Amino acid sequence: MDLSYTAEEQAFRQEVRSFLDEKLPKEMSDAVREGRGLGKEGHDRWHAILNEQGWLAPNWPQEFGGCGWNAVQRHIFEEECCRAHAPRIVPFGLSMLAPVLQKFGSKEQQDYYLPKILNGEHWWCQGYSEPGAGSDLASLKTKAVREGDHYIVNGQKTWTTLGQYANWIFCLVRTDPDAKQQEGISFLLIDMDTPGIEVRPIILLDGTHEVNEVWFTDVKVPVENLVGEENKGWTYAKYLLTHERTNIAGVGFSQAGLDAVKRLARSQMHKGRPLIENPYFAARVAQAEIDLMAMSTTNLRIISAAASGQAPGVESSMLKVKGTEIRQEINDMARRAAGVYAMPFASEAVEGGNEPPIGPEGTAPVAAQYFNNRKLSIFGGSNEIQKNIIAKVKMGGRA
Amino acid sequence: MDLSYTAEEQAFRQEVRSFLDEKLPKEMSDAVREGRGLGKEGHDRWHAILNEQGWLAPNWPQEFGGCGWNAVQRHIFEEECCRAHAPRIVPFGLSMLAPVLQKFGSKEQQDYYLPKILNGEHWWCQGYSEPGAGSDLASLKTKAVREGDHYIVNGQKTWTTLGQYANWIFCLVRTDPDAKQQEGISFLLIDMDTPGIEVRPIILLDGTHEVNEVWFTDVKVPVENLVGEENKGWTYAKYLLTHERTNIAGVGFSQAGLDAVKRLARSQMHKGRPLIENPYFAARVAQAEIDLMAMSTTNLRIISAAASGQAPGVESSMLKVKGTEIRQEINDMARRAAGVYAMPFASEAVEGGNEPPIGPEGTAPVAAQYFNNRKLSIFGGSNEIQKNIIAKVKMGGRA
Amino acid sequence: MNFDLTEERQMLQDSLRRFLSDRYTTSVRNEILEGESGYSADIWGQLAELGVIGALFSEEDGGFGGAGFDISTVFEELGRAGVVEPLLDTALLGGGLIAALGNDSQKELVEEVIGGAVQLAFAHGEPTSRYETSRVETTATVDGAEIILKGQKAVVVNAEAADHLIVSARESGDADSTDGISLFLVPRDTAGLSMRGYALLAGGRAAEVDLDGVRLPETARLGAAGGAYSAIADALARAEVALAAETLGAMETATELTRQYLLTRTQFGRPIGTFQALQHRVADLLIELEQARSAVINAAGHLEGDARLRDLNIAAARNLIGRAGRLVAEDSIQMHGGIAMTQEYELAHIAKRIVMAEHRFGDADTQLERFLDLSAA
Amino acid sequence: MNFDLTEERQMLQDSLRRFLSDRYTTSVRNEILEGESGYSADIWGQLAELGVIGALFSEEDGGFGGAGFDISTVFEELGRAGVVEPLLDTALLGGGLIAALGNDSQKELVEEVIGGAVQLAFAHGEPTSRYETSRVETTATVDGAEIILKGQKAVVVNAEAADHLIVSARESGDADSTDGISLFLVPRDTAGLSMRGYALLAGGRAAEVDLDGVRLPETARLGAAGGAYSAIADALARAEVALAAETLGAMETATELTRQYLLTRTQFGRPIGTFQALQHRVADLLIELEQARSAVINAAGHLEGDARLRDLNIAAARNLIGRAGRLVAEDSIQMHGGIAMTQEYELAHIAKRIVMAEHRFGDADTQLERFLDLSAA
Repeated sequence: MDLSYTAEEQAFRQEVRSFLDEKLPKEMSDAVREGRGLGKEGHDRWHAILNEQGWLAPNWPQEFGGCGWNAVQRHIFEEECCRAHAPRIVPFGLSMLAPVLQKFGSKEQQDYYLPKILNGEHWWCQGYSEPGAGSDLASLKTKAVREGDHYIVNGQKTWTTLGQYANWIFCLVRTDPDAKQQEGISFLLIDMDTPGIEVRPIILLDGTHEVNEVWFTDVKVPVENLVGEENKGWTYAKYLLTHERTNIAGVGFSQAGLDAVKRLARSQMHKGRPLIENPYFAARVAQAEIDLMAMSTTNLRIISAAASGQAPGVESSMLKVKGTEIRQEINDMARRAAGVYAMPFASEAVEGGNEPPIGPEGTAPVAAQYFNNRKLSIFGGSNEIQKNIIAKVKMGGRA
Repeated sequence: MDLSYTAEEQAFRQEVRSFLDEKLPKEMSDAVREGRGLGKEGHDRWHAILNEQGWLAPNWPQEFGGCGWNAVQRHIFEEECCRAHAPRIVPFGLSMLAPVLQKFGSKEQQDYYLPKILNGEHWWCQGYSEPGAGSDLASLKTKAVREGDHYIVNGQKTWTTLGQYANWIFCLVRTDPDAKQQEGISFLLIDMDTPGIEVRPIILLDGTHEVNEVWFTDVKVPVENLVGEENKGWTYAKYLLTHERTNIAGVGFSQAGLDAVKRLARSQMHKGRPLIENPYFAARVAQAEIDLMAMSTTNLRIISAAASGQAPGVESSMLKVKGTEIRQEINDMARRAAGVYAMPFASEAVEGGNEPPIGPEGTAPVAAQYFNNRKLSIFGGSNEIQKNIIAKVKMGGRA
Repeated sequence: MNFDLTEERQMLQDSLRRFLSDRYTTSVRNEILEGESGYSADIWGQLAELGVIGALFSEEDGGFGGAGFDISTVFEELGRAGVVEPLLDTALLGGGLIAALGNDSQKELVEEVIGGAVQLAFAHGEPTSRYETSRVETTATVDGAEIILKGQKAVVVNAEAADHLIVSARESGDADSTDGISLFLVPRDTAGLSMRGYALLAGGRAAEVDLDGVRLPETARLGAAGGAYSAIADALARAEVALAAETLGAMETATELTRQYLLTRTQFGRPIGTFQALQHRVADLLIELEQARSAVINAAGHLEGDARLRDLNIAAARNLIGRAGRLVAEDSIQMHGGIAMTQEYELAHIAKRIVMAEHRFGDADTQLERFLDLSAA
Repeated sequence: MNFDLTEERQMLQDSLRRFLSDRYTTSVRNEILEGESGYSADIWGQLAELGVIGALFSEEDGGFGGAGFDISTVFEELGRAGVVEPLLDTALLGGGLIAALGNDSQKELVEEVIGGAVQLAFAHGEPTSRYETSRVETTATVDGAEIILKGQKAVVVNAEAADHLIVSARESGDADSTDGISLFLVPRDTAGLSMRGYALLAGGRAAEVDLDGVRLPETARLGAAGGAYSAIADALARAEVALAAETLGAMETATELTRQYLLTRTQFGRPIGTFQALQHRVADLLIELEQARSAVINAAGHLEGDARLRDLNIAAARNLIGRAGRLVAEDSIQMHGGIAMTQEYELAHIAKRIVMAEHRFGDADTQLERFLDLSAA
């Protein structure tokens, strides 16, 4: 057992830190720290900066343009990006679709799509969830019927994050209506400019436009956009979901969030003393910090095991649950810290805008973030689903 | 709405208080306050004092020797008894068996058994639970086979509280082995002196002998000891369980417990100040007190509704869950307050004995009580069973 | 002891519940949320006509209620329907303060409030006062027959719509002394008074108010100079009972929506309400709901008595409801899943009302501290 | 970074686990619990032979381990099996203090400890010191070539069995000053030393120790006069890592017993482990178990470094394990039902070990305060 990083790992951390110091635009890190959105342009810009450095695709094999980092290096990179308030890399093309194409896509698909993910030409979004399906993905209803060398797609997807910026969508569609639930599903790549596609915004409870419905009416998709084999899409979908789980613990986000809470609680006065000195608030912060210290080590244990070739199993479900609980607890503390100034509806502060936010520095976005991040325990496999998985594995398949 | 007691109710409270001042022996209230057991003699003595006053059976109809009190008066009586650290009235004969006999027993049974419950000649215990049955009472296996004018009883009962003091036991037995689970059960009264009965102690995790196993080997029970009809015992059992639920909230116990915690925390020093002034300990006490204030009103609401003729429904399950949670939380605070002096195994302090207890006043029994009272959420219908009941009623029978 | 509503209150409850369930639908309310004024003048007028505002005032003040259980009855219903109309600000705080301190001429406004003709706002909190009710740094200086107000007021709910603001200002004493605070009735268009308005996350609107040498006649003062604190404390006590009851009502709706959703929504081929893990969580919510209901009864029932006991029961209720409310809001969203994350869904609004109520007059931790202080007193 | 045990520790873990699972069965342990001495001399000898005691000392001190991960490896196994033998008191505290402060002649005892031939107890806490490690009111007065000890020591674990007590006493300074505390090696049969022994709720024995003018030669002092506090703090740090690891082990057993029970026990016609509400609670326990495991790794891994960072990680681990341990103990009992309430059932003992560990060196609240103090430092 050794809790310290090797000299090489420390040097790598230094390299990442220097890069971020130099290349991360200040207005961008300010926006992230203050909880403001970046818009498409912001995301594109950061994407391009990373691509130029060759650090855009840490999880890709080097043959496809990945960085060749091991799990610990990827962790260090993520940790430093969070600490520096770098924007989150939009994951749909890079972390979700790309691994599927790299494993199951044809050579032609790999050659065509992967470079366009890196150079930003394609902005991907996901077409997994459907209304009424929730965590029960396999019950999806959007169907694709083969007609000649096209599929005709009809149906509706939902919870499509940043679909308003995307020009491509990867979709799970039902190609065999008679097969049992998880069979008869295929994995299709669809150009969002195809006629018959309509993107409708969903406004979340904090007033943000971050997810969408995507409607398909007789949308013609060339058969060469099928990934792998017809009716085998469920296999690829599960593979994708496993990869979605990287950085599932969100340690870096929690650490940055906790720092922000402390900053806010140092400046907010409560009965004539900084709030951070109030024993009840201090206890909340300390317990979250203690929980996070432990979870961070659990995360490193799993990363370290992965680095030595062990596949993460049920541990990623445990990290998902604990990680989201901690992040949500931190969001709760932040709203408490803001006091009465949690009340304003600061959607402009979140989405960008010119008026200065209401209230002292750091208070404007916290209540909205508290509500927005209720999604953490719902989306990406709800925490209840994760507990079902844990029980199934640990209770000897009796679940 | 009116939260205050009527003048009559206040006068009644005064009457109860005067009685307790005068008649409750000090050594008895000291023992209760210090968490020491009373032994059979102590219980018998208090029982006789109450019987002499005519206050032994608050929940009996007056025709059988009850006090004729309404629900609010009974609540006041219980509250004052807890406040004065009066011993708990052993409920098996008075509160559990008697209502069954009063409703379903024959005139002969009523005339024979009820006076002996009041005068203390019969000490009853319960023969409901069986090993392996737990909360699933209906799966019981003890069987009674009719032979002439006797039943021959074979089987085993468990968790028989204070069975070591009892000379009679009421039992659920299976009289029709072919009937479905809840059918084929009968309700028998059995003299513990009958040959073939063996009582074996179960020592609980805090070292106390409070429950027992009762083994039956070819025990001959006269048929006139059958209550009601053969194979209809489940009906009587359910009726009994409903009556077991009186004072289910345990408000008086919690109030007395909270007072004890405060006393202890005022005398224990933590970093040079009384523990009660420590913000974290104070917060625990305050939250329990706040929860108890609310639960106490819920309890009164239900009592008040019962007094005006409404039958308590799912509310008693809610009270059971919340009431036991609060009591267990208070036990947890008490053990915290005791600090290192929670560590001694003070079984002699609990069961009575001559050596003075280890540690400052009030610390000796707290850890044992903490462990002992884990039973509160297990016995009498576990809290999980209560939640099933709540869900069944409130989720439209879908549970 | 008696836990039944009086016949009058039962009728008020019934008629208000019926009115809101007929007229204050999700779509009507969502339109109000998008609107400019933060509330619906139409709904306001009808509430006044129904007698809902009058129920919050005593007969002496021209109403026909005003007791703790009147307030809790009305606000529980408002909470159930997620009403954002500013009854707490215009009636309980604004109207209540004028009724308590005003002279006969000032008190004419109360009648207009009851009739639904006037909107008020209580400009009391300041940018650094957080939840401290006696912390007032805004100054009132006598200048001949005039008074000059200088200072900033923070998150003044309903300020933009208010015809008059009731502004607290200090005439003497330290920044957090209870002595020396006065109240002034300030017409919104008074020179020197400016504001920056904004929507609130849970509905309604508020403003940051700037008092840049606002000149008022001495007759604008409510009550004696420097002696307003006790009336402020009384009004806030009434407002906190109202807020606790409102949150209770919202918790009832959240739990009921969840219960209904679980019975109808299917997943993996069965209603999700048949999954035991969710059933037990609903049972937990129902148990907390009963706790919250009792806490509101305790607070409302002690509103008219001894001030320490009143505040102790209020702090207890608000602490309990702060904790239980968070559980109900978060678990209701969680058990619904994605649908509850969308702005237009009823639960989203209800959950925001529940959680954001903690930010008026002190969150659960602040109430716990207050309970401890009062227990020690 | 590396989270694998070294080969040596892996071997130690394997052999200790095998030994305990073969020899330290529930019935063997329950007999020990009923016994007079609080532990089994037979088991003790075999643990010494297995090298378990030696693993807790550095090579310099005659052992072959002594690092944080040696301690955590050993005590996690002891915890899994619910071992009540006084390794913490005799080896880590007693032996550790002699190794740290003793002169060559005194240090001969360490060898005997490692060989299993000697029992020790650390008589440090006092009736009013609670969890404060520097609060020592027992006095040591020099009288010619002798030292006189006067005072009371509270809940001295293993005192009756100990051949020597290591007694802390104050030679100078205020009652809670870290300066001025000395340690003395006191043979148990020394005149003036008396004790009242008793069993502990979670197994083992302790005593209230009275020092009524105990006269010792000056050579009984360990280290410099008044300078023992830092060694005490080091020894307590090692003991807290041990206790955290022991509790982790006990939590593993509690969770595993529960998991197994739920799979085999049937109710309402099916294994109760198929009820989803219970499945989710087991999942919660497993999640907390991973948290506890990481907290122990953090504490053990920082045992040799900077003292503030060491204590911060220890306080964090003990706070987390205090909270998680209570959850695991209570929920394991609850999910078992009645059977877990009986003294003879394995879980009953394990649950008591978990909960009562909070009462040595500070419960979760006390550890939280300590974490906050260290964070601010």
